[in-house]
Amino acid sequence: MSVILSVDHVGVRFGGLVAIADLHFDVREGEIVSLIGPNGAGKTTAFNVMTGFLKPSQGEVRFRGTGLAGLPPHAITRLGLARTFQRTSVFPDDTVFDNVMIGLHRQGAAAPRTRLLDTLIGRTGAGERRLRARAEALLDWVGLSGRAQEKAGALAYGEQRLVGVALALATEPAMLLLDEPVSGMNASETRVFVRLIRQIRERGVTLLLVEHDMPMVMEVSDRIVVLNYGRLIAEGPPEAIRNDPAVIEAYLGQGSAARRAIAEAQQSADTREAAHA
Amino acid sequence: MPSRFTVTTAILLALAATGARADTIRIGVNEPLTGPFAASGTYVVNGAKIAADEINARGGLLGKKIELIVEDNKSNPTEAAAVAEKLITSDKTPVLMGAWGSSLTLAVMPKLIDYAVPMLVETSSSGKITTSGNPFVFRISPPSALEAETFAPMVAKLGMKKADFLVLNNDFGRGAAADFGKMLKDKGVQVGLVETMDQGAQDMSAQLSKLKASDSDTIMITSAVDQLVLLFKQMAALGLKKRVITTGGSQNPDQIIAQAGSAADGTMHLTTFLPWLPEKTPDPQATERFIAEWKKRGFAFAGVTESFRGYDGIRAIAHAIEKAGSAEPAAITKAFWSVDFTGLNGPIRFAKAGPAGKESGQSKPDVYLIEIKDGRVVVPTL
Amino acid sequence: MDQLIQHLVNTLILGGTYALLGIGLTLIFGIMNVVNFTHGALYTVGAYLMYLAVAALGLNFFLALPVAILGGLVFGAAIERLLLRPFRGADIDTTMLVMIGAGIALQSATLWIFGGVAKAIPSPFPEAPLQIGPVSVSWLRLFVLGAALGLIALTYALINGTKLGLAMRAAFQDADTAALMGVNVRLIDTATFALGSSLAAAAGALLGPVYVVFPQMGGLAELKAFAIVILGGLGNVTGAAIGGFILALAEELGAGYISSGYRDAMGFLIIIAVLLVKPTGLFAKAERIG
Amino acid sequence: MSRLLPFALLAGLVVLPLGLSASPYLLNALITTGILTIGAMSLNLLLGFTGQLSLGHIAFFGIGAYVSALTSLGFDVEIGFGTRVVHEPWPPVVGFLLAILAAGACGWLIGRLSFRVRGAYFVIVTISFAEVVRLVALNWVELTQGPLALTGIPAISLGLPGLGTWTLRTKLQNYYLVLAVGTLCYLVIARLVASRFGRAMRGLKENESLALSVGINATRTLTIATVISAAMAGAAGSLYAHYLRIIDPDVFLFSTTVSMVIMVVAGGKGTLMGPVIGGLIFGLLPVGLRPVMAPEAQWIVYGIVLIVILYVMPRGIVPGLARLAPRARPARAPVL
Repeated sequence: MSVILSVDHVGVRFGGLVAIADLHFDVREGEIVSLIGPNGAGKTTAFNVMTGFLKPSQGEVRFRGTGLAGLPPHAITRLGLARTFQRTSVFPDDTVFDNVMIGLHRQGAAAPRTRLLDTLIGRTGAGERRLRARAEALLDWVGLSGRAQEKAGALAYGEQRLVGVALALATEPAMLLLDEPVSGMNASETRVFVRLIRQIRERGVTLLLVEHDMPMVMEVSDRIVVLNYGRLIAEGPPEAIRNDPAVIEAYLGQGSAARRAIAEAQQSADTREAAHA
Repeated sequence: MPSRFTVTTAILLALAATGARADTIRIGVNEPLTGPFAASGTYVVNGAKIAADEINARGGLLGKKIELIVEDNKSNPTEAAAVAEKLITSDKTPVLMGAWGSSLTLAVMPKLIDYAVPMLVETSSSGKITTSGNPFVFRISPPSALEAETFAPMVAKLGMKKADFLVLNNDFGRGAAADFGKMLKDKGVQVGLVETMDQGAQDMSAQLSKLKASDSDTIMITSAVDQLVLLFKQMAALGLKKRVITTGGSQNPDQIIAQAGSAADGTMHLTTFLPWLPEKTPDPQATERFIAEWKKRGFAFAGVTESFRGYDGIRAIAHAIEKAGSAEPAAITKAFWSVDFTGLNGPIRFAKAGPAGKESGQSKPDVYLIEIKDGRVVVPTL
Repeated sequence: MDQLIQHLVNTLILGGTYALLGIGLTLIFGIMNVVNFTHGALYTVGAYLMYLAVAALGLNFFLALPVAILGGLVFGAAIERLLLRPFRGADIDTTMLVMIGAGIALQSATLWIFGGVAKAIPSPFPEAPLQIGPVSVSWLRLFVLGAALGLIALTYALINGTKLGLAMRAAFQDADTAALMGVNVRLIDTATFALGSSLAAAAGALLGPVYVVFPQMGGLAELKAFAIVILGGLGNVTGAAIGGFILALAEELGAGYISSGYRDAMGFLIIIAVLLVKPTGLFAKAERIG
Repeated sequence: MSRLLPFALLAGLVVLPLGLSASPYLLNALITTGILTIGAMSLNLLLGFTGQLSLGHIAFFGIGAYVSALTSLGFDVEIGFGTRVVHEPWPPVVGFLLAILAAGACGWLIGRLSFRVRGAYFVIVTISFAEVVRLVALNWVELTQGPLALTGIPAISLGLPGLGTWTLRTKLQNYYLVLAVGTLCYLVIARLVASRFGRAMRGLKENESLALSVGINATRTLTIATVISAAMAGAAGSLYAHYLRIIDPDVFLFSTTVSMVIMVVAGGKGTLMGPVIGGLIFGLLPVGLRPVMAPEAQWIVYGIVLIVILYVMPRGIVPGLARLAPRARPARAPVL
């Protein structure tokens, strides 16, 4: 399979602080890849570089062969690379439905000039009706139809995440970056979400995740990339990562929460192996 | 606090005005009571009230008392136009006085034509006011050209060779620079720099440094009193010692003496009123009476150089109403042309000015050159 | 040449008070995220307090100065307590509008109380200037420059050398974290606003005797303070200090060699130019994103 | 119910002069209030719907006023290198259209220049722009007459060459002209806000990073919003110039922007009716206060009322009342 996203020796420095030293990896079309690492390892920074929110101090990110250097975020989205956000994933003062309508911005861009004119003279037109149908379909797909008329800011955390995903999907991406999509979700919500991730992939969308929930990462990923202190320390399929001494070392160096994460990961692998046996 | 007192009075008067009282003759007064010109506008209104009270004490006009409807134009031209509209249409005043600054007066002028109501202009000095063809305007303050003309004979006596200008960046200042500049050139005096300053500007040291470096012997300054105080202090600070002559009639020498102190020593000022030497004014008795009444009301003496305009303005209007024999706008407009009496700063009678057929009225007041010497106002002997 | 030297001396004198004005405004923005539209009104209040103390109470000039500054401190604390505290957590636009409302009310109140006639504050300094070669400087303005620099130094010492200053710096970095670490953020807000206000009042009290005192004097001062703060980068104290001198230089040279009519436009042209070249101000450090 | 409010208000404003014809003063107050309200509506497009506070909005208003006035008065200026630009007077309607174009063009310029910076910086850039424009109007005496004011500006006249013209001289005619332009602006804003473009503006206001990530071009969207907003303010400025028939650099006063901001915020930013209600209240408040209190006290009240409204109804009067009303619809639902 061909490479869709390549991160080519990217480095990011803030003043004297090195956030990412030298990050180098590829994502192939149709893959689900996870980017993991202890807190402060530079994962979100890496996302921000890939989506144009941050300029790298060195190196380059290429998406489907196009260099992304100097492109603003909205232009990168238009190339087919979408993302979600860790903390604020919705437009809080709008209804869930309008959130998705905002997300469909690019889909309504067919002929902007005449559209602005139509707007002013009051012709809503077929385009607008088509967008509304799209929005309804997307909400249905992520399971939020019942919430369509509620204010997005008033939804539970997990549901806001889903709105965020629906928004990103509304841009019809070829690849989707999910920033800690299941943090704050309970176990059953996470299970539903994992199913959603698989369905997204089935639609032909490549996925790259940043996530702390190890069992989920191990379950869903085809490949895992591990960052620590802004450096890539391991890369490979889940089984290999789980037993990689460098990875264990990195997480051991962290607090007890991180150790618990790695322990959970191993435990979940054990139970799954047990189930296979 | 005097200004507070007068404002309250103004409100009371305004309130009283809202109840229709046909037994009075109303005169609309459109002055800046807030904003940058608040101080001057308040002085003028206070002077106007003295005149009104005097007239009423003598039994009023045409058997009726006169009543001033005072409105604040907020030192803003738009507001001045709105106020004029209110005075004419809502308060039904047949004649107005106003509006202090030239920009304010110019803003009001179209309304006078719209409603065919005359206005007495008491302070504004822009030439445009009487040359734009508005037959409802009657002015008792001198435009700068007239001021320059009266000053012309003194130029040679002062021994001026080259003059720089420092003027307010508005019609008042620029108009003065143009008119005085022209007059000086005619008299063979060189005109050097023309520097401007904004109305609210407080630090003019940059302009003054430039003037200090020039080779002229005289600086002609046109601005209002507050800025003059600042200028004299800053000139002293810069060691700038040239002959200074101020123009424009808003100088208020007493306030300058009080606030600029010795920095103002030796400065010369063209004024239109001589309250310091009542015996030298055209109508010494009237001057003394006015000043006495002003002091009796508890106002600062410094205010008289502004307030006499309000006083003379209302007196001129009263003369016109009396001549008209009725309080109708058209009759008053016509009667203004036959007003003839001696005001505090010279004869008040209107000569035609501006395009033929729709001339405005312009009175020609006296202009005096005074000097501040050792903290006192003197008339220099030339 | 003489003219240029005189312009540079003027710059120095003017720049000191500009810096004082800018620092007060930038402190409040940096720590409280409030665009303080009462800054000009507090400058006016400082000048009127000085006038009251000297002319009405007959206080000694040098005694009156701290009285006016203290008055500014009290005014600032009161504004923060009465007007800003109820709006804690409101967005920056809301607090900005509250400050606009308060500024209008304060300025109109000074006009109402004192009337529109400008007041002069007598100073104990000799009228004759200090003459060094071709350059003259008034003694009063020299004192003002000295006092302004002294106050700036004092502010620096307060911020960098005291516990209160440490807490202020912590709140500046991150108010939430500072609160978690036991800093009384409410007290810091009051202290900051009071400090910023007292600096504005100090500028007014110092310049009152140099110029004249009138109710609208704060309007232009406020716009200039904004220019200075933008020049230096919002929230940057050192930047504001330097910005004050740059603005003074631009005004002096602009009025001296270009056109005096555009003197007051200089500040705004500089703002626009700076924002085009370096939007975060001339002295801003690189910001961290994400 | 609240759906009907705009219609009810419009109907009320249409018949209002019938009862007021005896009082030109009140009609005058309504006209100037109406013009300022159009300014407030245009400001709301930026402040309310994109969240960018333009405190130099008066610049667009003033530019509209000057362009319109100069177009209809003509001018003759030297622009350096011995070149003279002479312009013969054109009809005021052309001035009105040019005012819209010129103000829109300035909006584009400001948008391009300043949307690199947002928030407090944008606020101060816009203030600075307005101040520079004011100083130019004050100092370029040859063109603008500086502080002498441009006088004798003709009244707007409607009509086509050959078919005769109809000059709007009376207050009543001007009132309906302002009402018509105001209604048109209201409709344009209502349409805009409900459209794809409106959603993009809202998205940027609520969560800019997220908006960028769904492909919304922030600079383009904000610039277009500024252009439309500025063009409307320019239209209001043109109406102002031809109604008052005099303008001077004081049209650029900062306090007028503050008045417009107060109208928007008090009425309810980000709502369609907010600036209209706020405009009527704060435009007419001085008229109501004039007879009962001293001018300085009026301003004190103005400041205090602003603070109290912010405290009691932080989102403004319209959303505040909508919340009180039973079965209130979501405040932002586009009406009309």
